[in-house]
Amino acid sequence: MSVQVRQMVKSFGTFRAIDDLSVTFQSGKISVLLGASGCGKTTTLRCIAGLENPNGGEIRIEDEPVFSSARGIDLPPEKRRLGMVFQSYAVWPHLTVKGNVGMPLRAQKVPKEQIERRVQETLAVVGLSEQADKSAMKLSGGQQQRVSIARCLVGNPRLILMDEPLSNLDARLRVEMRNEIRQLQQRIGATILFVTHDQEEAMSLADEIFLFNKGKVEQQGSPEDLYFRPAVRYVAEFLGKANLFPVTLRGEAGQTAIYAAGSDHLITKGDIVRPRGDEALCMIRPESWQIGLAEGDRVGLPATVLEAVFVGDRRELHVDTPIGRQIVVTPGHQRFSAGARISLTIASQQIHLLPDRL
Amino acid sequence: MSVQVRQMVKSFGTFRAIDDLSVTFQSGKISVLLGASGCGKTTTLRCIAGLENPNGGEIRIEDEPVFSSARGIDLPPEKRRLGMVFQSYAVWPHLTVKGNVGMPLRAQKVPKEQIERRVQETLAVVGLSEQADKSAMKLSGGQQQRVSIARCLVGNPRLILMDEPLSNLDARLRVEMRNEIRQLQQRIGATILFVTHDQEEAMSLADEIFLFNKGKVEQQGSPEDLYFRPAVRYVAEFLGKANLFPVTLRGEAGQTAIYAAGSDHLITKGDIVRPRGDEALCMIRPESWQIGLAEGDRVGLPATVLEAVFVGDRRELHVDTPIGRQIVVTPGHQRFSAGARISLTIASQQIHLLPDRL
Amino acid sequence: AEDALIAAAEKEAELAVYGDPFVVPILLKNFSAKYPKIRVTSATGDGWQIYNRFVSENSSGRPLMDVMYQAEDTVITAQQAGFLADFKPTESANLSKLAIPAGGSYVRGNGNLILFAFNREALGTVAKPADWTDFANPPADWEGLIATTNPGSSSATFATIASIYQKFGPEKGGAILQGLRKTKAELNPSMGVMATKLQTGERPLDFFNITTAVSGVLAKGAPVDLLVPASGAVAQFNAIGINKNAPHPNAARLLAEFALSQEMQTAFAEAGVYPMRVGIASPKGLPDINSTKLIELDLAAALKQRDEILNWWSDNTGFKYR
Amino acid sequence: MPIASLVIRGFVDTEDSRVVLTLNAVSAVLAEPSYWAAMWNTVVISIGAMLLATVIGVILAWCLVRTNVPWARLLEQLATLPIFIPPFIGAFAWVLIGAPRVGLLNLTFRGLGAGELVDIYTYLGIIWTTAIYIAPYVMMIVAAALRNMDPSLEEAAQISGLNRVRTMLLITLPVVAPSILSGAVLSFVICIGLFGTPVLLGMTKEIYMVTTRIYTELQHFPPNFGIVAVLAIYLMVLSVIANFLQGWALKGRSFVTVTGKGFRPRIITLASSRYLVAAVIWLYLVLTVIGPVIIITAAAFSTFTWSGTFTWANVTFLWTSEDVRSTLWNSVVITIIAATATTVLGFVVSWITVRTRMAGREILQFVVLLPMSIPSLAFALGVSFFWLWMPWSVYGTIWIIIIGLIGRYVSYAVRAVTSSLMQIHPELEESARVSGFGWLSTVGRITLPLVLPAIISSWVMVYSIYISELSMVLPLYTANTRTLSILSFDTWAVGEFSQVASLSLLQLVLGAGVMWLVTTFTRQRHAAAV
Ligand SMILES: Nc1ncnc2c1ncn2[C@@H]1O[C@H](COP(=O)(O)OP(=O)(O)OP(=O)(O)O)[C@@H](O)[C@H]1O
Ligand SMILES: Nc1ncnc2c1ncn2[C@@H]1O[C@H](COP(=O)(O)OP(=O)(O)OP(=O)(O)O)[C@@H](O)[C@H]1O
Ligand SMILES: [Mg+2]
Ligand SMILES: [Mg+2]
Repeated sequence: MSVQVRQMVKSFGTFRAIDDLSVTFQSGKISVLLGASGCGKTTTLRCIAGLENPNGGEIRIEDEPVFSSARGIDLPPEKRRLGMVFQSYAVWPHLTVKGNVGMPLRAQKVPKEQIERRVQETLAVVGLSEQADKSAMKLSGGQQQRVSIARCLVGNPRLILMDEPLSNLDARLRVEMRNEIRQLQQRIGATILFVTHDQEEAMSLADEIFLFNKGKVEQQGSPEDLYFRPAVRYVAEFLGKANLFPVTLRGEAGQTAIYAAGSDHLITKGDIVRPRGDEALCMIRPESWQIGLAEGDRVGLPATVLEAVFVGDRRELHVDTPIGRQIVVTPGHQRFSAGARISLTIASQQIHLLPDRL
Repeated sequence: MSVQVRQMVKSFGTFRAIDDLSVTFQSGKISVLLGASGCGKTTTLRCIAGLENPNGGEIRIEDEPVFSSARGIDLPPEKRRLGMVFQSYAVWPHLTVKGNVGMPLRAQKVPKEQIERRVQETLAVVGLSEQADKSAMKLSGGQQQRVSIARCLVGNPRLILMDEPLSNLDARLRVEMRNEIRQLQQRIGATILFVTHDQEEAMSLADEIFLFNKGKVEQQGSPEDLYFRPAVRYVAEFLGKANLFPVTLRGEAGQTAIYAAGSDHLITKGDIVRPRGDEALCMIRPESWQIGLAEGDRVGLPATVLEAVFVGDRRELHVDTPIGRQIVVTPGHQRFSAGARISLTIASQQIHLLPDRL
Repeated sequence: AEDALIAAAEKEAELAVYGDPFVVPILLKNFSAKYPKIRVTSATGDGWQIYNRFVSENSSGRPLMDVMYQAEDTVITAQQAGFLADFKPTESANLSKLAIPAGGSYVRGNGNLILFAFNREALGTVAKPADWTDFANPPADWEGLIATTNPGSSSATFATIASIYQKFGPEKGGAILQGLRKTKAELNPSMGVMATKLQTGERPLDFFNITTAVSGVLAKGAPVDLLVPASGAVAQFNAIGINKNAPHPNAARLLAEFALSQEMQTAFAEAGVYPMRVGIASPKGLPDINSTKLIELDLAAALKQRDEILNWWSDNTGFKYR
Repeated sequence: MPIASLVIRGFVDTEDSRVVLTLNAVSAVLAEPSYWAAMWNTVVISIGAMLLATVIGVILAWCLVRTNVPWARLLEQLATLPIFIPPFIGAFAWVLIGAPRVGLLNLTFRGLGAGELVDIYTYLGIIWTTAIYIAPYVMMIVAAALRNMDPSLEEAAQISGLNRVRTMLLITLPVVAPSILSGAVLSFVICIGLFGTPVLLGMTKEIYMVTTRIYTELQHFPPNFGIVAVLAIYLMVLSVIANFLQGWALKGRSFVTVTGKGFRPRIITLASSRYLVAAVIWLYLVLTVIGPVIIITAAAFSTFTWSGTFTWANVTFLWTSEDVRSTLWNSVVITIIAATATTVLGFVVSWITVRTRMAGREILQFVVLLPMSIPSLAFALGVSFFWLWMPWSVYGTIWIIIIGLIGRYVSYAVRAVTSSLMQIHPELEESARVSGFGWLSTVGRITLPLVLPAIISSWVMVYSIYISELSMVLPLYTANTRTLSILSFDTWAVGEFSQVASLSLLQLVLGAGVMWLVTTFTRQRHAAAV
């Protein structure tokens, strides 16, 4: 069930929430939609589901047009045969947990006993077996969210749209659910469009990531592509943490030396993929910096630790260097105190150069 | 504004959502409440805010009892003078963004012009200046959540309760908001109770973490305390990722050797804080494993890579070892393919032993 | 009226009248025009309902009504219950003999005639009744055409049924009533409703109707005819009684006198009700009351037999009166 | 509030004490089969009318609020009109349409050679006439609830594969079930207490209902107040049972649909079928609203009904007659004061019962709900007894009428508002409390605006009842406090149907005008807020 969107436009009043969007989500893959708050992710899903009427363009599901402004096609949502998890859960308040989850099966006229069995199975998957007969409104936020996921999965839809489905779950449950979704996707070969703000989730789940910006796709690609080879500054900054600074390139291909712009600080030297021109924007991921041995060592970039934030498995150092502030990530068990002086080095393969300097 | 909870009980029907909870949240600190979905975090906040009537116990804010079943005290919410961000946002659908945010000031009878100014300031902080006059209903999920945060902050309350306030924001915005909250807290010395499922958020924000389990606090302490020195298995497993396996301790203090239980695999040797007895549960954080040089090296634990999941700045390896499955985290730029054979070593300081074996 | 009475009445400055919805508004309009200093309030409606209201006010020790002006049977009942002050009009000489009942402490203020009414267009070639007794053997094509009302609630109906009872006796009169049952006559909630159905032709033949209810449509040219039954029409009267505990006794008396005055009685005649003063002609378009054959009715006696008559009516028509 | 409840209880007590005094009235009623027949008729007709009205009301509300039927606003306002036609006038219009022999429909059918197909003087006729009169109430209540429903609930259903009809049946309707039930119980209760229609349509074929019996009982002499009270208690028991059943059906379920996660209003798009739906609605409106209104208009302009000659006389009398002027003024004053007070009181009572844990709130609700189905005639009698024995001179002023109306009808407002209030997620109020508002300002700033649609419809609803309320005013009015409805009743009693028709038109215009004013005003305010 591939999903093709062509030149889709969706305006609210004068505001263009989706601005001439053309994108293809591949069949049998998990596509993750990432982007800043308000960039149009939910609106995109809603247009695909048929809940929102685009102002123009075309949407095809498995090559069959479900919406086309030119041809006047607009299939109603129930005919598009997909599953969806809503950002607001949209759990039906008048039904029990079981009643909520069983509804898609009732819509398909599945026999009673089978419904019962499949509902129980699905509830077990999301860990709500015990709440099956509770009224849906008496659940905690995370429990409601799981009801909404179970409801989406129970009918084994071939195309699944999920709008921040795990946002209210704790880390452990989230990992479990993530695995469930992965497995399900592999078992039934479903196509999944997944909106999330959790980058770890995005990275670990996605076959392909679509990074949205102002109603358009800024870049799409595999997680590693986007993480290590962002095409523009926006992507580099949005996805993970990035140290970005302008550099000047010297020397010939194969032995390029990278200097911080306007200074003679040699960052590194090596065989580097060069963009056109001698000026570039250099991106170094925080975890790529190697912390040199000691103070006074002249090999690397001298740096002073300003702040060291513990985030569990990692420690984030904010350091001051001659080329500006940098973020460095080290394993959580390495301790640093503010004011410590260190030196930073970087392997040339771990440098990514962006063409623009903006 | 310290918050003291004493022997609080809250039941829904026969179900005890809060079970004899006694805890003190310190004045001027950020206390993060962590815990599995449905463990009673929201209920705790609601009791403190006066929105839920505990069945028994006492709650004091800055030593003044606001609730006491023994003394029959129950201050209404508006007299408790606190700010709150609701898990469901609780944005008022009939008002504009400005109207929503200005409401607490109107409650305080702040003069009109001042309201206007402070609302604008707060909206700027959460990045919603442009949406000020929009109807709250027309915002995206993340925008609504920011309205709810702005509404909580605008009145500069001394005690702030936040229930997953950043769950629908993108990573970048989340970091920004996190910093804003930190700054605000330092500027006005507010006490913040913060519920989150995002462990990075919890770690980086918390002065103290309270890990809830089934309506009780399982363990409390600084982020590093909880991460490196969990008191029980539940905490170790809940917070971050942990490799846990039973071990047998041999040798005298100062030179303890740790063997995987029921085998003669030496894990490590060194000066280790021993619990009572010779049996213990060993916890090793995934990022603490050192990946040994090469295949065939007899120094460490031999391991085969089963799966390598890329999560941006890290790569999570699931490896098979003679002592069972282990998770190993390496920087994202190190590549491993499934089937690769590696060896694992661990420094003795990075081992934490838990007394129980369950 | 005497100046002293007027002065006393104007001093009281207020007055409450309960009574008939047709005549009381006309009376009050004229009275207020003449005595603007006296504020008159009124409550009008079905006779017994208004009467019941008056009784409960009186028995709660808060009498509000000064003058009662409605169907005679209710006024007689009030008198017999001892609620009425004795009222002898000063101008009794100028009143017709019908106006002052024997031994009454009240006066009849106006009259109405009860006679046959039918819609000639809707009835077409169907035979019209000529006398009450025609109903004893009704033609087959009357079925579904006749409408009647309930003597339990309507004073005019009670007066008519009582007249039949007294004139024809239980046997012969009963046969008349049984005719209603045979023709599947319909029981209507009020004479007004009956008049409306008469005019639309839905029920084109009324067992009887009252002049006040039909004079309006007659005046507008509806194809409705009135007919005096051969054995006589029934005269029904609205009577004026003054509350013994009237809060405004002088104003009450002034109003009662005014109702019988030349100018008011003339106004009544113009409005379609029969005046009670000699020398004033019956309303235009209606039979002259003095030359019309009337059935003699002893209302006081009938009231004593009220339950008996109502049951008789019920048994013969098959309608329940309660 | 406690004062009001005391007052209301006072009314009930006065009647109760009568019952105690004359226990044999109970046995008289129990022993008499015709009372049982009346009871049976009441139950049958009320349930029939309730079902019909609920079906019509719900379908109308759904089509007009949740779909893109063309001209939904206009249709909705038109569909509300029947409640502004006083029941006895509406019933009479239906007599003109559906009576045997002369009814328009029968004339038409006979012209077509089909014989006489309809007879309005039957159970079905009464049910139909009553149902189309009360259907707008159901529609208003349900429409308010639908407006407050988060559309994502419906969207989720469509995604789950339910088509529109099943979405409506399985999701939308159950979610607004409290409102539908509320509407149904309300129509049942209105129906058992209704008296104009059964008197006009039922009496002729001797289909007596309990209200008809009460009415005739009060017209008789000597009146048997004992029997009246017992009959009133019958109806009270019926309404208590209905309310009890409703509470039982809703027990333990939650119907929150307005959550703090703001929702985006969205309507269901019907393709070409929207015109079909619109056509069906138009047909219904022609039958129930436009037809009767035309009949009444024709009647108003005729010298007499079906005379074929027309005149302005019946219409000009509307502004020349002093009677019309003074009663109109009374009506407007009484109606507006009473409707406003009723709505306010109704809101307060529902808020207390839905949102607070105040002790005795169940009793409060019970007391308020009790008078719901006592026929106005009996209730007004209770009111007059009560105030006659009270030292304050309220009796004879407009205040007694207003008090009577409020006491009798406040439960209607409670009903309309409660079901809407149940939809509002408590966190929306709680967040205001945390923001520093006391409960009063919270209600004012948050709750009220959120349930505004329900408040408005409840106001319009009681307004419509009050402007044409007859039987309540009948025992309580005096010449100074005579209302338009009394005037038309008196006019009617003397057979001037044409004038009655023009008076009804006036009431209709008044009602429709006020409704239009209210809705445009609030829509503007709403637009300003958005
Ligand atoms: N009104 C209620 N009636 C019945 N049970 C309730 C009610 N509110 C909460 N609960 C139950 O109490 C427990 C605690 O709920 P709470 O909302 O405090 O959880 P939480 O820790 O905030 O979870 P989450 O992280 O999923 O939001 C849950 O199991 C929930 O089902
Ligand atoms: N019904 C509407 N009327 C007006 N504006 C709207 C409406 N729905 C969405 N918008 C605007 O369109 C933009 C995109 O909204 P959308 O919900 O798609 O964002 P999103 O990417 O899902 O954001 P988030 O991550 O915060 O959920 C937002 O700026 C929002 O304010
Ligand atoms: Mg969104
Ligand atoms: Mg929660």
